[in-house]
Amino acid sequence: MDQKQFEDIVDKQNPKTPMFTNMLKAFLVGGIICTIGQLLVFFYIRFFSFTERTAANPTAATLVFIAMLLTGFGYYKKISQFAGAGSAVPITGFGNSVVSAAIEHKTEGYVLGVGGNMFKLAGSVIVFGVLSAFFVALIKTILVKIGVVSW
Amino acid sequence: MKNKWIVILLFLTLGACSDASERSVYPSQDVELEKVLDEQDSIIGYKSLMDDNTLLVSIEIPTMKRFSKVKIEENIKKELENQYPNKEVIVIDDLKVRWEIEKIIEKEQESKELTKSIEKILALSKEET
Amino acid sequence: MISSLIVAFVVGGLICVVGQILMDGLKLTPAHTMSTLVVSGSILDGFGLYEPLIAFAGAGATVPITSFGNSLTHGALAEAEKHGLIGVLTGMFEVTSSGISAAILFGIIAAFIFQKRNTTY
Amino acid sequence: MVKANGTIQFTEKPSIASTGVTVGPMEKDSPFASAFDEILLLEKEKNESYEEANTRFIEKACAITVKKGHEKMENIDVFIGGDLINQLSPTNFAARKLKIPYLGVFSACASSVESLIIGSLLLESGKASSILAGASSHHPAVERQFRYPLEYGAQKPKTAQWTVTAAGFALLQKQVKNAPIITHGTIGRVVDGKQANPLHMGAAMAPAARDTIERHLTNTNSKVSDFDVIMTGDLGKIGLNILKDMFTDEDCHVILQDAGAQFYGEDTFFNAGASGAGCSAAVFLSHIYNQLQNGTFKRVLLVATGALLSPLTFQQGETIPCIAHAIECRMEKRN
Repeated sequence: MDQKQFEDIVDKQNPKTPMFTNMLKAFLVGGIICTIGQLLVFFYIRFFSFTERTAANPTAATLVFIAMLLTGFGYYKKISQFAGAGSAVPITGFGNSVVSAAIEHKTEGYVLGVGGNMFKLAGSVIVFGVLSAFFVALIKTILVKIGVVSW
Repeated sequence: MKNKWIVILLFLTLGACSDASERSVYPSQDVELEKVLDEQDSIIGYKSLMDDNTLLVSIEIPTMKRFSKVKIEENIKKELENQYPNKEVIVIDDLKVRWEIEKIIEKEQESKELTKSIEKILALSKEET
Repeated sequence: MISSLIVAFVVGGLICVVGQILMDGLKLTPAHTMSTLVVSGSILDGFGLYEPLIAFAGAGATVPITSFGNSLTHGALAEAEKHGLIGVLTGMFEVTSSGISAAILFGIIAAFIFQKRNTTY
Repeated sequence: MVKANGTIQFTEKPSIASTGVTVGPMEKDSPFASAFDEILLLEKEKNESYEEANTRFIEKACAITVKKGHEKMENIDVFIGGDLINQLSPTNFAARKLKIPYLGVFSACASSVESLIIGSLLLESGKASSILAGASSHHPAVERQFRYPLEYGAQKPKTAQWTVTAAGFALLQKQVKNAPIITHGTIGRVVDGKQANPLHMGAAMAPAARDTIERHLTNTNSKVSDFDVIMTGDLGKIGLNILKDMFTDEDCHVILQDAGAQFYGEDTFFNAGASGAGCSAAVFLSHIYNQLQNGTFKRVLLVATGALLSPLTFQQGETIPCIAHAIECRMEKRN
């Protein structure tokens, strides 16, 4: 029983992940969350002084609030077991990762536990967002200075 | 429990706005402006306000053409600037601006009040965050 | 009005499908998938492709995490236009702050409010 | 031919006088539920951390074991236990309350059989007369340490296994009448099947289980068909199929079983089945123990499998090395 034989057995026994149904579910749930986001955009435009461009900010905050409620009452992990990326990609997924880490480390105290671990999952999103934004903006600014590209 | 709240919200927002592709110019004696705006094939509706030194036009771009929203706004702005050289022309495709202009048209505001509300809308549209 | 909802549904769904492909196809962990999407959001903004997508899809493009990368880059570029290279640093969080501050605020509030739960089905 | 000893024959007949198994709320629908001693309906009380809850499970299981064995806690010579939490803190805090000499053991989900082997060795050496040995695991406490926070929405693949909330302990004494006897113990070797996916433990642990079973068979020159059942700890449904494929002759596929695969029955909520030290401890020391006592099984081989990864080694890009300890139990004819 060498390594090659063992790996063939493992591949044979591995259940194939249902790619298509997962993608369909992710599409549905992701679509629904974005539609709710669009409704919130209309809501903020209608009742508050936000334009289409700036309405995205309060919408993001509201969706994170909804994610907090769903996470706190334990529904979010059920949704994401069904939806997968559909519930992780929208901003609610980001909110869920922060809220779940915060609730999780409550027993270790608020400063060390919650404070220290809150961005355990979401931190990489912010770090790589800033890093990529910096390089993209840097490269584009230099290109514009050389005159290759326009703003 | 949760989706009841969403359904209410859905009706709320849909009911609030009036028919989408309306065309209106205020104060309405400027036929020329209407002619220019009707020629534009890339928009399906417009609402505009004009006072002595600014011309504010809110346009409505059909969904499929919204990718080139910025280009369409610039073309119409250029065209209107030739038409009204002494006026500051602003062309925006924004739901909020359109609804605000609708309100102003309904209230038939006159000169001084009209200018103040136009300033308010312009300040609103400049906001970034 | 209705068309914006449909477009938001479709575009939002498609971005989530991309996320699902990254997770299932390339066997990436959720954290890797999210970071990849944020980086691709900011690269798209570098090419000026993301803003038209937001104009077209509305919340369909601003709700997914790719819009976080986009708004970071957008803020940096806007500031860089005014102040040159330094603007890249100063403008970074100019446009986007509500997502993160909301997450932090609601995270700590949740830690106060919610009790850790017993697992259920 | 695998030449490596590691199999110990116990001549002093260390036997399992009594056992105590406590499980959590999610385990009440398990096919083995009738065999469990107590089902605690709350994984965690009001202001109790998950680790403290794990301690509570251990204390209760030990109390039941000692009571069923008609012993008093002070008479127990050594308490041997283990769990999956960092530095065995739940078992340490349980030992603090039991106030008897304590040996903490860790080999991930194989700790249950490891503590039984060490207990038998102590009895064999004649230096102790009654031992309390076993292991436990606690789903929320393990989940937050090894994988993600509990409420985090990560989609579990089909190969993922559900850590059991359970504690299983046994009272080991010499030559107890009408009690199953531990005749042999095989200490496992660390085997690395070059598997790196922490959500597919079955594949990682299968080679270790096979290595220990084969060594046990050659060292005791017996065949698979000599046993009523060879039950592995927590390979899960997929891991069990992999193990069966590694044993070429078909007839042994009936004898090869897995506690994790059967623990939650056919409920797809648990994907590939159960895992955790509590899974092997609970099933071996309740279901199998009863079958031995009522004579259905005469000779069984219990192989607890453990994956020796840590949250850090996974992030450092390491593969998952695994180990499997085994004990052979026999039930002599009633005399």
